Amino acid sequence: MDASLIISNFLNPPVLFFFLGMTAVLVKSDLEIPAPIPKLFSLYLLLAIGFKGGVELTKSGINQEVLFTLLAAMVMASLVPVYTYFILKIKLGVYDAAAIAATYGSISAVTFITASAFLTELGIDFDGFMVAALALMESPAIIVGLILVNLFTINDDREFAWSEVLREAFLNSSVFLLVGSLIIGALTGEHGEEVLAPFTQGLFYGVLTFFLLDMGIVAAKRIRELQKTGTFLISFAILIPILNAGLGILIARVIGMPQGDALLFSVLCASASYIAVPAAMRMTVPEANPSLYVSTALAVTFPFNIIVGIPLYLYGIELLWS
Amino acid sequence: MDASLIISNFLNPPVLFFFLGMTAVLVKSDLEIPAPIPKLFSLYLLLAIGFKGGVELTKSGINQEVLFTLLAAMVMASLVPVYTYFILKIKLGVYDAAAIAATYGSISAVTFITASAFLTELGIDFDGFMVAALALMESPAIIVGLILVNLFTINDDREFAWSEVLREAFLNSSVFLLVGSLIIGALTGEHGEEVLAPFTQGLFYGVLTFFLLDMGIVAAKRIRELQKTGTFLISFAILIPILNAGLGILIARVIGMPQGDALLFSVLCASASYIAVPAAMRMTVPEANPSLYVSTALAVTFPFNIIVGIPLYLYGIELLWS
Amino acid sequence: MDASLIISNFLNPPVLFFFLGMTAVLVKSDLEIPAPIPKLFSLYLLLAIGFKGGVELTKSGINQEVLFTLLAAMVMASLVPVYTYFILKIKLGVYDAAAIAATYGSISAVTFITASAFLTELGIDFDGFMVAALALMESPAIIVGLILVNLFTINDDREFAWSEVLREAFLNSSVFLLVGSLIIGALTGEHGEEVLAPFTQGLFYGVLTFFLLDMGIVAAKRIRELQKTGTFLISFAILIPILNAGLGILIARVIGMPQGDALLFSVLCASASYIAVPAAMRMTVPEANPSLYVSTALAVTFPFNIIVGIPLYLYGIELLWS
Amino acid sequence: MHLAKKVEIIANSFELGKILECLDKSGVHGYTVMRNVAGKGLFSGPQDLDFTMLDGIYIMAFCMPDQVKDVVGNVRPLLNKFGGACYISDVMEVRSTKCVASL
Amino acid sequence: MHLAKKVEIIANSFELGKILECLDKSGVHGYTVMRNVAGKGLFSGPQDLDFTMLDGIYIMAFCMPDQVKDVVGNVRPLLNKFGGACYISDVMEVRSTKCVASL
Amino acid sequence: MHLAKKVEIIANSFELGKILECLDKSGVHGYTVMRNVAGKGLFSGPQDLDFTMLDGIYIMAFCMPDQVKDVVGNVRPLLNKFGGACYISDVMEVRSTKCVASL
Ligand SMILES: Nc1ncnc2c1ncn2[C@@H]1O[C@H](COP(=O)(O)O)[C@@H](O)[C@H]1O
Ligand SMILES: Nc1ncnc2c1ncn2[C@@H]1O[C@H](COP(=O)(O)O)[C@@H](O)[C@H]1O
Ligand SMILES: Nc1ncnc2c1ncn2[C@@H]1O[C@H](COP(=O)(O)O)[C@@H](O)[C@H]1O
Ligand code: NA
Ligand code: NA
Ligand code: NA
Repeated sequence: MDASLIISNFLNPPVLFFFLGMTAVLVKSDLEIPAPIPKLFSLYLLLAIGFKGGVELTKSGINQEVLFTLLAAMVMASLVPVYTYFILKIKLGVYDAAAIAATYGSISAVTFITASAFLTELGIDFDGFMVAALALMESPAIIVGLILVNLFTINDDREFAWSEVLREAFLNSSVFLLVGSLIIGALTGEHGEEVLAPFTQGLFYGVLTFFLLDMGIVAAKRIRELQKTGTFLISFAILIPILNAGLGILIARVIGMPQGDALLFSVLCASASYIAVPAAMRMTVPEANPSLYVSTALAVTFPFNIIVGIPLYLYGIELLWS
Repeated sequence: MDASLIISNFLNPPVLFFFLGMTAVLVKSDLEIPAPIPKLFSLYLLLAIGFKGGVELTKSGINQEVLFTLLAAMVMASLVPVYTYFILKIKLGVYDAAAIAATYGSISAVTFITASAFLTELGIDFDGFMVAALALMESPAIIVGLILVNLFTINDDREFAWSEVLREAFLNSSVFLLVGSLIIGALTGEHGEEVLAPFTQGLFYGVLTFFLLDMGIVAAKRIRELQKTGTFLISFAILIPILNAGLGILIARVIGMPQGDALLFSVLCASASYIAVPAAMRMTVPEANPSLYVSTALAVTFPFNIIVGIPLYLYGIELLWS
Repeated sequence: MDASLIISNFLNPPVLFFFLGMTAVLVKSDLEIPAPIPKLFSLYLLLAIGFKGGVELTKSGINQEVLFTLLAAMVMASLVPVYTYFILKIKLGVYDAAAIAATYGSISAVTFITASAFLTELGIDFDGFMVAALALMESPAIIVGLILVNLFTINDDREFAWSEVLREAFLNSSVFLLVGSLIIGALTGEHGEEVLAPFTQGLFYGVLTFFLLDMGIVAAKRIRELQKTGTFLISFAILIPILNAGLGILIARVIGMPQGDALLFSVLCASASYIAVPAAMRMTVPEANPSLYVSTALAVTFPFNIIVGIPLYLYGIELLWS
Repeated sequence: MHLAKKVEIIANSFELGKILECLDKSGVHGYTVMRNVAGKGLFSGPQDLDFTMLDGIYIMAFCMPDQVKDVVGNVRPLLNKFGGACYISDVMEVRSTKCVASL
Repeated sequence: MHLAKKVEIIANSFELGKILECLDKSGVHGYTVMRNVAGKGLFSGPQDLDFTMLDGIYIMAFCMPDQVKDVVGNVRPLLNKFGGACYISDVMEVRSTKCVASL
Repeated sequence: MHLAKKVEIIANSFELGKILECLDKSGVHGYTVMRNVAGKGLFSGPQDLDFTMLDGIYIMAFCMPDQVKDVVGNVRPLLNKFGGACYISDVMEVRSTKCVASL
């Protein structure tokens, strides 16, 4: 069962193109997707997934189920950085531990989107409001990470403006575009969905596939840096996602999410941010070593989730729900 | 009626994403659509609208109605810069007045395209040859503007080559691509339409939406500059479009255009150029202050037309035609 | 018959937009498709054609017909540079002759793709494994070209690493993406085709059209350089493709290819590389003058094949097959 | 032609706003910015964070020789905090006068 | 290594053709162009006209010291008319010889 | 502030890897790269090969005065083979100290 899910995931075009990208780097092909094309793809994916979520949200309305899910999302986003911080402190200093913890508390939208494409292919439904959970879980970890740094360092001259930090956390381009598209989707509803369908739905799978080709290249380029990272962090980058996903699945079971939503929620818990949080950390905790938090999230956790994690978590869910 | 049109316009994805873009700048989010992606979108839109217009032109053929419309377009494009010049001279010098007048005599293709998407959504037909009117109205204002400068300044050493000016006016990339696509559309007809449909039609609405997100960002960034512009120009930038649209509607009524065409024609009259004409003016009238003619056209007139103007002019047309 | 094919080819949107691009340069319009948009289009086209080929390959399986075709492809790719080298040596030095010979031994994917779109429009079938032939024919000419240089020069210090040359030949981005997409297409089969269809099939014709607009601009910019090239090379750039296509058609007839495949094969033989091979030659034979091998391939052979060659070869095939 | 100084700053794009403020404060009102530069410094790995959209920027400002001290004083703390590089050199300015309405 | 001069010109992209002509006329046949630079000058507002596709360009030409006078004489009128900046500095050239057929 | 040297190299992008290796070998570990520059040199035609994705690159490395000789020695053979240009000039470095964990 597990293996068949992994294989069926593996034989998806997006995952295969992700591999192709990694292979390109390994065999030293000069294949590259020049900037800003990957940016175009990621903006498109955020717009499309946000818009779709908003449309579905109008259909379902806001009920208890929605509120519970969003609450669970907030809780996990605030909790994960706290306990991962203490795990990381075993081997690392305050700055690095806090920055990595923030990275793993936050989420990766691409992993979420890949999981949603996987569900669509298997014919498993999921709710539109999960996109709201995605949006909600991106920012809190940044705040928690900074609080950790402030608590555990004697820092007389850490003089960053909180207003700037909050803006970076809640108004960075991905959160902003996602939430904005969600609201617009909710406002325009089915009519909007219809007129935008060839764009936001027709192309979705193709753009995701193309984008994962680039992500494969980017992730593989980071792999070399893992040598400096050490085994502790590499194990961390595989085991913590599994732990987080497990916790997410339990919570999902407790509040009675359907299987599709549970998978997306566990994937959110399991994924780590390699864009928004690193940017915020570089700005506010320049003492932390960026190659540690970027490389683990991008070169280990991201591929792990895309290839093994998503089908694995779904397997777990199928076991627990049946 | 008016209000309901405005609201129905406002709740369109393109207009909402335009707002989202403006909001991004206001709340200082770092959302941006990096160059050259907006250029890709605008080339696509010109190609698609030109091609569509050409195909329809083959279907309808060239008849009296077409000729009258194109004649009206030429007249308005030459007349508007003249009378706006004299209005502007009340407060401004010759150079600035001529440059702004040229800007308002010309057109904004994106405003036209947004209006056509609005009509499509309301189920109101319009003719393909309106795209020819669009193409025709871009250039004359540049020539008129330069004639005004030459008439009203004693300019012994204004030594620009007219050949260069004419090339800039008639062969700048947007006019060229629009007219070229129109001709190709006319040549390939329905067969061409069929093979290109998923590209030129399927994606049209989505690309327009995405592009207006960027236009919102660009327009909002310009708003700050309006402080230096003064109330005179800001009022100008709202009232003159209404006046021009009103004149356009009257002419449309006189020559008996159907409602859809009348809206597009009034929108052409009301809109101002923020690409081709500013480029030409900067080159040929470097004495004029670019921030005056770009900011009014882009930060006032463009948003006004997109949000209020289009439904307002349609309201006027519905009143007059019924 | 011939003329009607040429006209029907000429009235295709892709070919017309190619002309539009050339016209833009001739009339000095400032129309341009800024980098990296053309790169995006060409990556898309390679991905889409490779994927489609892979899917079809699974359907047809690998049989004798496939093997014969691929063998013929290999033979032509190795043979063409040899005999063109000796033709070129009549007027040129070793370095230039070898570099140009390599260019004409290799292929142009865009010409192939345009030919496949032409076949699709005429309703003529072709096999998916032709994409494999396309991939196979890109690299050998590079190797043959270098062998020629090594044979005919006394080169004590030509110290390029063969490993690097082989990587450039077989792992350059276009070969890599094409082969990778082919394999993925073969792995995911019809299921993958279905989910990617709106992206890889719906947009295909439109993107090709848009891309040929850019190719027209690029080719026309090169035309000026042809003055330095001389009549010998210009005649070469028209006659050799016809000769190569003729040979290709004969071979196709001998091994019994269907008409569609025969056209694609002859187009492969007739086309010349203006990307991969020039890059490899510049790196490994810096003594050769790049403007000779790039300009002939891009400004003469490419337009010739797109406009006249494709329908001409098809005409020949129709004559021979009937 | 007369003597001027060229200030070159390489930094991460998120500092752009702050650096331009510094220049302004120091009385340097002309500058040119190039985006999407990549690099390696004393502290950053190669193309570090390249994917995180924090691309490098290169700022070039030509100014009067006596403004250099102010610029350096204002920019140095920023570079100390976030990394980056700043170099000064001598140039000759070709003066131009432009006929713009806003003059 | 021997002495050479570096000419740096910042201007709007629509002047590119004319500036390159100037360089050619002055006997300077080597240059490098970077596109899409943004900036602020004495006369233009920040990122002025950024949307109008008239993006800034940066031209860099290394030349013989005795060509500088010609370049300046030819380029200055252009800058006076359309805006832009031009600076000259000293550099050492690392001579290279290339084995190209066209030599 | 103290004296440093600026090394500017213009070349084709496929040589980038080799040039960076040369810099590294010469002990120069800081550099900045700009891509997609176009140009014309002694040997290449205008925008030669522009379409073939072999776009120009501009490399800028600030280094110690005594490293220049090594850099030149290492880079020159590359330029001789593939074309390109290299220039050296004087700059003043604004020293910065950065608080990064990896220090
Ligand atoms: N010596 C140098 N020469 C050229 N560029 C440098 C140098 N040092 C640093 N840089 C640039 O400044 C950026 C940040 O440097 P750093 O803060 O030292 O990591 C690097 O990515 C380089 O682009
Ligand atoms: N002092 C300066 N330092 C650097 N760049 C400048 C300077 N002055 C002007 N520029 C550049 O030249 C362009 C045109 O300048 P201007 O004509 O003075 O508005 C500006 O957008 C800047 O990119
Ligand atoms: N004198 C020069 N000034 C500025 N850039 C140059 C110069 N010579 C060469 N280049 C640049 O170096 C590239 C390769 O030069 P080359 O190998 O001489 O053809 C050209 O495309 C230019 O971008
Ligand atoms: Na997480
Ligand atoms: Na108008
Ligand atoms: Na060939």
